[in-house]
Amino acid sequence: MLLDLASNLLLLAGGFFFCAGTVGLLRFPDVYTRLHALAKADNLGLGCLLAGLALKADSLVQAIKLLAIWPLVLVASAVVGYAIAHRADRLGITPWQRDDR
Amino acid sequence: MNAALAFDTLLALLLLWSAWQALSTPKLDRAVIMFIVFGLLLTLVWSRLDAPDIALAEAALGAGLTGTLLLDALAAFGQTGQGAGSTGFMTTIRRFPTILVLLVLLAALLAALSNLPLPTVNLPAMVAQQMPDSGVSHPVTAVLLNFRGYDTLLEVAVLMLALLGILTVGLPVERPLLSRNLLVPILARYAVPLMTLAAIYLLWAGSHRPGGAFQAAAVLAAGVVLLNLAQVQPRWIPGQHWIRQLISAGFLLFLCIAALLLMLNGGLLHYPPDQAGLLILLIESGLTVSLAINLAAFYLLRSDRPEPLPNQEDTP
Amino acid sequence: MTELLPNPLVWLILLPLGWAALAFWLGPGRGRILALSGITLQLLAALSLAADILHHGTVTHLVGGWQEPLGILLVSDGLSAVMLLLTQAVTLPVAIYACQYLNRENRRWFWPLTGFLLAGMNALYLSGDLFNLYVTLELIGLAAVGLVAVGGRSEQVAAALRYLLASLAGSGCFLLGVALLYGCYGTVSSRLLAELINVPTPPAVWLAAVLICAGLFLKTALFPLHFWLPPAHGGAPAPISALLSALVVKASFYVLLRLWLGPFAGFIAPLAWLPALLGSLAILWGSWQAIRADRLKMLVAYSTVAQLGYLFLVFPLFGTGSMALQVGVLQAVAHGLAKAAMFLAAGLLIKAGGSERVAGVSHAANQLPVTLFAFALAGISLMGLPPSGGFLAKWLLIDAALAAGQVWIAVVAISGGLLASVYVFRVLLLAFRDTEEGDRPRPQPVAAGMEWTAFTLAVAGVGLGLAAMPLFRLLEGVGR
Amino acid sequence: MSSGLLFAVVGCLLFVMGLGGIILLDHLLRRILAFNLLGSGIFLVLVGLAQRSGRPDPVPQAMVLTGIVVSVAATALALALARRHQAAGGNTGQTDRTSPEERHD
Repeated sequence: MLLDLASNLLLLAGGFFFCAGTVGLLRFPDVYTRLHALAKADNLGLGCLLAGLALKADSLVQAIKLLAIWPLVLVASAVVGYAIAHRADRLGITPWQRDDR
Repeated sequence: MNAALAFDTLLALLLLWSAWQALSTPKLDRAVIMFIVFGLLLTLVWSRLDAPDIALAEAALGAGLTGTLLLDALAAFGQTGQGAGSTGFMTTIRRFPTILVLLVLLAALLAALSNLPLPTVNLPAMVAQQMPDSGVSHPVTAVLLNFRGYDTLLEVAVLMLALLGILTVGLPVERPLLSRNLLVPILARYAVPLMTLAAIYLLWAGSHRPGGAFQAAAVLAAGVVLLNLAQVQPRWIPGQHWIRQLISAGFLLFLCIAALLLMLNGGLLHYPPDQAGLLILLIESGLTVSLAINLAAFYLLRSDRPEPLPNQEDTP
Repeated sequence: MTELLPNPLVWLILLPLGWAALAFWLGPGRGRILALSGITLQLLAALSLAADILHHGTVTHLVGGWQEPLGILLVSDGLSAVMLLLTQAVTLPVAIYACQYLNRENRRWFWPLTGFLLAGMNALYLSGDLFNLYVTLELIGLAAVGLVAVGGRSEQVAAALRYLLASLAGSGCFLLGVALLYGCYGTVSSRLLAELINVPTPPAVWLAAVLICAGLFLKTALFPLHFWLPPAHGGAPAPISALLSALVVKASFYVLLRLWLGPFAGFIAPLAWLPALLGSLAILWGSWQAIRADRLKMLVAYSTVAQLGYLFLVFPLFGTGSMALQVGVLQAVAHGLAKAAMFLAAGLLIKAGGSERVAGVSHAANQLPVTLFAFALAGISLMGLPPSGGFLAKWLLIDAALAAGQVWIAVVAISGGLLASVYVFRVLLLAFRDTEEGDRPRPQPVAAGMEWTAFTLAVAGVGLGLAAMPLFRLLEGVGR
Repeated sequence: MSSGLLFAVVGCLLFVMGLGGIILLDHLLRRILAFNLLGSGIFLVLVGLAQRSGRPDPVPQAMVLTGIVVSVAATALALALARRHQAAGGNTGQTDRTSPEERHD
């Protein structure tokens, strides 16, 4: 009962963070800030989602498999985020500043 | 049930949208990205259709490897030929008959689907009935390597043929698109051992659950490509004999087992039920290595100069 | 012979796969001896299979020991035996010719590509399963594309690419048709489908048949879907052109014939005028393009477009009690032998004359009499002059068309023969013309062995007209 | 409507889109993309129709696995040919469109 409640709360939180990340992707002004939104919010959302699902899992092995996804995605998103930012920097895209609106 | 169908409809619309974008967006790089998005959405579709094996293959091959090859080609093409095609008035007129035929075809297809007789033969039931004699307990693997193993034999030959074609024309070497990324080697250091482990697991799991030689080979191939991106593994050149030899070895193993069974049992790929499981695992292990190298070679094998010919011909 | 080699039909598939993979293992330029001995063994296997069929009727083999529809059935009757014999019999002389003709660069991956091509064709002729047919079509398609690109010149790569896209679109249409059939009946076994499909035919099955036929028309280069053929067949090195023109296009035609007479027989007959009409246009258009072709090999390639048209003329004659099937197969075999000979001869004429243009053949009469004779003999078969195989095929076609009251088919067949004589004589007249010594490149010597392989094939094409009886005996009972 | 049938319909749309792309588009890379869409469409029809009653069917699933591998192989070959064509100075957009008759001389 309590487990179910916790799981549902985690799933909801995960959904919220994903939405926030997507809003950030759509509304933020430049590539660096968008990357920031994706890497932070979506990864947190994914973590919540996986934790929530792991609580619902039938067996311990299944729960561990679900949780093992997270570090893999974290590493991958760190590398990809760095790659995109690096490339953007090479192409001479300067980070957005509040005052040059 | 309704929620599921609503989700499927949304997925279907997204899939069609990404496909349309891949064909019609004016920028070539955007088109390739949209195609990769299409591949990922398609992976979701396959899992919605209860086809995890295809989902794995689509993610690894359809979206993954094909996407890599396309991005690589994009670097070579640059942005030449921007635009979805010249859309002058005369071209539109010339294309009109084709478009009309296509629309008629579409209408006919949809009409045909709306009024389809129920299948007469219940093949899934036959598969289920013969599963105990197939040597494995996962139906897709049973079809792929036992009931229709002959298709698989020919299909491996198709992969080798594609590589032969590539070797024939050679793949020009261009300056790599990627600038040196410090994090990729670190990723590779952790990911490649894990990927190897995952490949072995997939190969072993194939006998009783989704997985098998093709998925395992795709993961291994992706690992090799990652090593190349991390600048650990240099590009392959056609003169490296082991590449060719390993690729043909896996295929020849399959062929030898087929020929031996033919001579002993009098039937092509006719496994004795007791040894079927073992033989299938043996074939799949050989195929995994062969296919992995073959798939990786699509990306890695580069040369401006074709493979040097031997000095002597194989004349007696 | 059956005792020496049990299951010849399976070995016809395994042997080329084996030597192709071994040749790939050995490396670039290797595998000639493997290939030649492999093809010889395949020829023996095909002969033994044909003998089996003559004595015992249709031969089948359950792959994996599984019954249809679970497993795949390999099946061989007279029709597939004829095609298998043609395939091995044409490949052997072409392979011998290729040993001398291809330079080292072009020979790099020739043997493994040819081996896989042969495996694909043999597997196709033996397959009784529609999805398996799709895999064999892809095998043939990719092998053929690789062979077209063997030369590596820019226009060859372009031709290969165009060929590949056309071939993929064709097999895509085919596979969608197969998918629809599976959706309707739950099986892809050709034999079961033939039993299951009955009238009234559901629209999905009609559509499947149309898609499959359209895909196969594209792969057989039926006018107006022939656009990919001339650059591919005309641009490749001569022995490869010979394989592609004589054999590869026949494979998809065979599938069409099988399906037309098998699963689709019950309902598709009212559409038979369409392939015949397109075939007639192909004869006229292809011949016209051959007459005005500038390069010798393009002339021969357009002649293929025209001669393929004849294959489609027989479709309205099925079911009229005539020898329509025999006529179609005889035409396929006669064209296979004659066209292989003609491409091989053309390759030598080009090599000797040093020019790809039709005009480059002048003086050939003095220089390469055997080759020119082979070219002329092949031309006789294409024109349909007695006693060649082409003559017999065209004669029987006209006979059957008149018996069925389809006079227009007879008219097209006769005018096609006349047009063929125009482009063949155009080459022959030039070859006998004397030009000034100074205005042409120095003649290159050509090995005699190559001349004689071309000559053998040409003689076989002519001799077929005298020895067609065994072929007809094999075809007895097919499609009934 | 089952999701099998739904995706079969999507497959038909993708097939027509892909076929149109192969015929009508100019750029080689896009035509290769179109071929992949066409292939995916066929695979969806194959599995979707067979599973329209909602029951998984391993036979078309295995066929699609075969098909995906074949289409990856074909794509790799097509890309290699296209790149060689481009490296040889061929125009990726237009050369492929001229009629054979114009290109011989």
